[in-house]
Amino acid sequence: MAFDPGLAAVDFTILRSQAREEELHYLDNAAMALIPDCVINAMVEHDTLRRSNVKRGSHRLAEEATEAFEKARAAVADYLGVSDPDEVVFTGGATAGINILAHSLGLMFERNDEVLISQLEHHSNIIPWQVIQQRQGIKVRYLPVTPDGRINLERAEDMIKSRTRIVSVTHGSNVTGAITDARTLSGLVHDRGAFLILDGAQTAPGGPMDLPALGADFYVFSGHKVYGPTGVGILWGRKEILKNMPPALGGGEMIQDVGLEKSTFLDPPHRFEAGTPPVTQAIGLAAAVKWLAAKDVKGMRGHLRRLTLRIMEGLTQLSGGIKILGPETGMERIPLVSFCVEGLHPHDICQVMNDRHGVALRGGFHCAQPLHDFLKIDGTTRASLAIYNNDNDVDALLNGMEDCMKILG
Amino acid sequence: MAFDPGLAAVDFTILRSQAREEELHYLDNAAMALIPDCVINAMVEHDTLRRSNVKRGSHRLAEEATEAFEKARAAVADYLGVSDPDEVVFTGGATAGINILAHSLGLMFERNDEVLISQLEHHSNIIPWQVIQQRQGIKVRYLPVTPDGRINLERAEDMIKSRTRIVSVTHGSNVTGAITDARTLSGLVHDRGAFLILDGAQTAPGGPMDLPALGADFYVFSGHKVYGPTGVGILWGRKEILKNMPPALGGGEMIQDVGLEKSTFLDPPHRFEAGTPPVTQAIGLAAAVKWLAAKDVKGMRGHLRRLTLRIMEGLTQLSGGIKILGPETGMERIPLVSFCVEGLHPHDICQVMNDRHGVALRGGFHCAQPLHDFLKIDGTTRASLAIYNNDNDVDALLNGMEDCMKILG
Amino acid sequence: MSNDLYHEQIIERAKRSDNNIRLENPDCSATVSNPLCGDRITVELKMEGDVIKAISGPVKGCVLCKASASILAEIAVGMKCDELKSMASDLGQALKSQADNNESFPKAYRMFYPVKKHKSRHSCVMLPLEGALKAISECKGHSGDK
Amino acid sequence: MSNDLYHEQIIERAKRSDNNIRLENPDCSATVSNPLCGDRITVELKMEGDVIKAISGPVKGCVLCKASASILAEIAVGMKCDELKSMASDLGQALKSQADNNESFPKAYRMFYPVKKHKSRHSCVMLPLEGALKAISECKGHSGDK
Ligand SMILES: Cc1ncc(COP(=O)(O)O)c(C=O)c1O
Ligand SMILES: Cc1ncc(COP(=O)(O)O)c(C=O)c1O
Repeated sequence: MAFDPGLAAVDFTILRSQAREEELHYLDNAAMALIPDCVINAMVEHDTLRRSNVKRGSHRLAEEATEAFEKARAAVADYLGVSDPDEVVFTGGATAGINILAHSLGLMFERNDEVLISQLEHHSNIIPWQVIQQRQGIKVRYLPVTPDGRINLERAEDMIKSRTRIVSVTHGSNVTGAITDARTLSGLVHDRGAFLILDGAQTAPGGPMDLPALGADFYVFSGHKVYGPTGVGILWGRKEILKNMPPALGGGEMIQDVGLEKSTFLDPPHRFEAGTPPVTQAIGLAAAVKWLAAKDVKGMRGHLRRLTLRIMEGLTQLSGGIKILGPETGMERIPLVSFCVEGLHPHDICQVMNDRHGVALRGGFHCAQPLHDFLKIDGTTRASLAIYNNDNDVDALLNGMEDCMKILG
Repeated sequence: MAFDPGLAAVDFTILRSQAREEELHYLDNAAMALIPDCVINAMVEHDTLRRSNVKRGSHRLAEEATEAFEKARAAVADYLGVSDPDEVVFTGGATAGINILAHSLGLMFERNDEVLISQLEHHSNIIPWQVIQQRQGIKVRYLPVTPDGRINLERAEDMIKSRTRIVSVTHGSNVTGAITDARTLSGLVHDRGAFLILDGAQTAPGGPMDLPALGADFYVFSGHKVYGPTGVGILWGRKEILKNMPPALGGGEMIQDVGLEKSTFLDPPHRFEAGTPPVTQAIGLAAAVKWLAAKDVKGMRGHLRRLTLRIMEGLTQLSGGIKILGPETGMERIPLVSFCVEGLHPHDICQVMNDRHGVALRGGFHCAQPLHDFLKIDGTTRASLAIYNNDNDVDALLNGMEDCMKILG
Repeated sequence: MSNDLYHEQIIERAKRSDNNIRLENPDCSATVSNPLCGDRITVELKMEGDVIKAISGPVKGCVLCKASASILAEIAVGMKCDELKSMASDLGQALKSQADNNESFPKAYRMFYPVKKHKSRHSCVMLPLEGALKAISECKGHSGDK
Repeated sequence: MSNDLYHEQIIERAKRSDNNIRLENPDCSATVSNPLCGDRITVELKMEGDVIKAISGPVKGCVLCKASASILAEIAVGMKCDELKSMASDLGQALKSQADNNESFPKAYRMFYPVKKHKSRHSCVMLPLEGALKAISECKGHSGDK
């Protein structure tokens, strides 16, 4: 039986006809996915029944809240295919996760150490390293990008040097849709004794995974892109490494002993969770990944592959010169398509698509300016898919684009 | 007419009898306040109607979400009595706010610069500075505490030196309840050309304020202590200072231009909001402060003062040697009371009070170990009040403590 | 139809604009950009004392930005710096105002009334004016008079 | 009543414990603490080969910790290191297990069955055993045999 996106759509108030007056073809999922009712309900339930601070159980609410919070950690570990929940750190989002890594690992760097990232990184995987570069005189270098928008792994072998401490790259590009071959890369990285960080913001929504099999040392993602709440994210790291990593952010609930001169810290994950964590949101995130894992994930993947292909083929057939970024039709990609239309500004396209066709797209640099500079383009328009999207949404996109090019062209 | 805490209590599902089977006297508000239904509803409404990423309006949902988010910023500015919403930065919490300050201001420090904090700080206002100290060779010094648990401001005059760049102290102590005379301190700090940071985690719940009148340069607090959601907090800073402060955390939505070598950043507040902010939680926080501001705040303050006094007097009258920390009866304090009982462990008190009396307290160091070291005590038990607490709760506390001392003593 | 953000008048105006004419030896120029959109516009001016004599420059931007630049190119010539400044400020105010009619808009810019509701697009309309003001301030900086 | 976390047997046991007797010239000792609670306990041991001959040390802790220390002081004497180790591991397992009876608890520790439900308090019960094991490992470290 074919995968039925309607079976997911019914879980979202916003997608049921009563919720909004006008039609909504939400194709901005790579920026933020919609959130299903059961995730909202899990948070409401927590806030109304077990609201309390965590990590210390001095009364019943606190104990229940702590238990719910730690269960959420275990649920995320499950989703990632990781056996030890203590490798799962709750953060404010993918960006917060990378910043924690940059600042913490930064404390272990020496002058002239190198961090290797790529030209297709999201700003969240560029700026934190530039901050450390400026502060400590390390060097940030960039793996080049292939013409079809993949990180050029053939260059990795000679760009990872003995001074390279960290290789930090996107696992799936939010612009080109390309997926990085983490297994191959992790081999090269570990041969040189460096650590591999994967930015999983765009791959985490793909369903339950076997993270250890990727060979990475760290993986970060955001709750709001996996049908979870805003305000929460995950930093996963290998226990042996986390154990030897000093914390860069300090506060309550992460200390062993605080002296006036010097303090000692708890073991991971608590060492990296300074202050009151996003308790309710962690519980929401757990509800989201459990919800997703219970769907027909294999069916979803096939469905999204098919819709992605329809978009790519449909756009190619429109007259007027649309250029699609990223891997060619048929190559593996995450379910998003970014494109340029000769002579049209992405914001104009988005506006007309919204106003006249109820299609929600995103236009601009998608927080990946170096990639756009490299490709010498001024911005792109992006359609990104999620579990509830259907052929109707693709029709609206393709018909809308035809109209759009007529009006603006 | 007297203030009626029942008029606040009805706003909380958890406090209405049906919600939990057993009695609940929630006196752990300094750790986390309960959350009223209208705040939960505001977040549910946002998530079901306007869920989208913010700061770029390429479609209707994104535009509506951005508007709601910026309105939330304005509501918080209103609550703080600040005229320019751009001085309000959304963070993950008070701890995140102080870390942002320590790391950002840290980039401007020179070796041997000094940061002055106090011995009654919460760990969240100690560890971040120790991290910078270790990394950059600055010096963290501690204002002493008076026997009645106040920061000894008489020592401030000679402890603030020409090398002092930052004075960062709690505005209201989460252990002793003492309130810091910010006006006086800010005069001394500014005379020396330093900046004053106030940790407002415990004072923000007191109702709408006139922040500029305090004379501080920065103020941080957490959403979950002002009846708002977890996962969000506020960093307020004076515009002129924020404008000249480099960001320490990087990511999307905070950049002007990203180059491979170097990047430039947006103006505040965006410069300090790297990555997708806690959108829904910001909207919840705004709903919370609006809810609180609409209450009879003056009445609430008087009511909480009276209950605090009843607790102090009631505990003093119990035989068995209870020692109350902090300013004497009648002196100004935030509505919380921490105490030691000779020979009894705080966790035992909390457990018995919970199991036998339905009273939720907190016991331990309250993330303020240096203070406890200074006072030479092994931990305290704390009762902390909020708008919905009433004489019943105080009776339960006092009767319970009598029982507790009988059983454990 | 004129309550649509992208109504015909604006789209036509944007299409008609030719934004690639460059001035020879401009007295001053400035480039401004909007990092959120990727709009980037260079404004070149020829001045005679306090009066704008010619204005041009390349615009890389959205329909709103192009239409706004096209209007500016048409009306700026002959304006005094102060007039331009106060017109820009009026337009900024009008975009932010709560009024539900277009009367507070400078006449030439009334077609932008529907942009009011779309805060994130205000900067697209304002960018050409900001560029012109920045160019003028460079001009004054160079000639030394304040 | 014995499903209460703080039932009479535990409270009485904690009250009865005298935790301030110090050993003279212990063979080894270790101090462990629980930062979340502020519990801190020093365990001093006298050993004869692999067998515990005497055990004592100051306990600053909650009722659970004190009661647990008092039981340990009573049963540890005469135990081999490995026996102590496996008893600690059994107790740890029993606290974590899903079973709804106390049979998996080491006999002497069955009174702690109600602690099972309170994860945050497990460490209070375990702390004295951890202190003893740490002391033993110091002992071995010093004497050189593994
Ligand atoms: C590839 C990639 N990395 C990182 C991020 C940052 O995620 P967040 O803004 O939730 O921190 C995003 C989201 O925009 C992304 O697409
Ligand atoms: C005085 C004080 N400062 C800072 C904090 C830290 O707040 P949060 O844990 O929400 O970041 C707290 C809360 O425990 C506090 O009481």
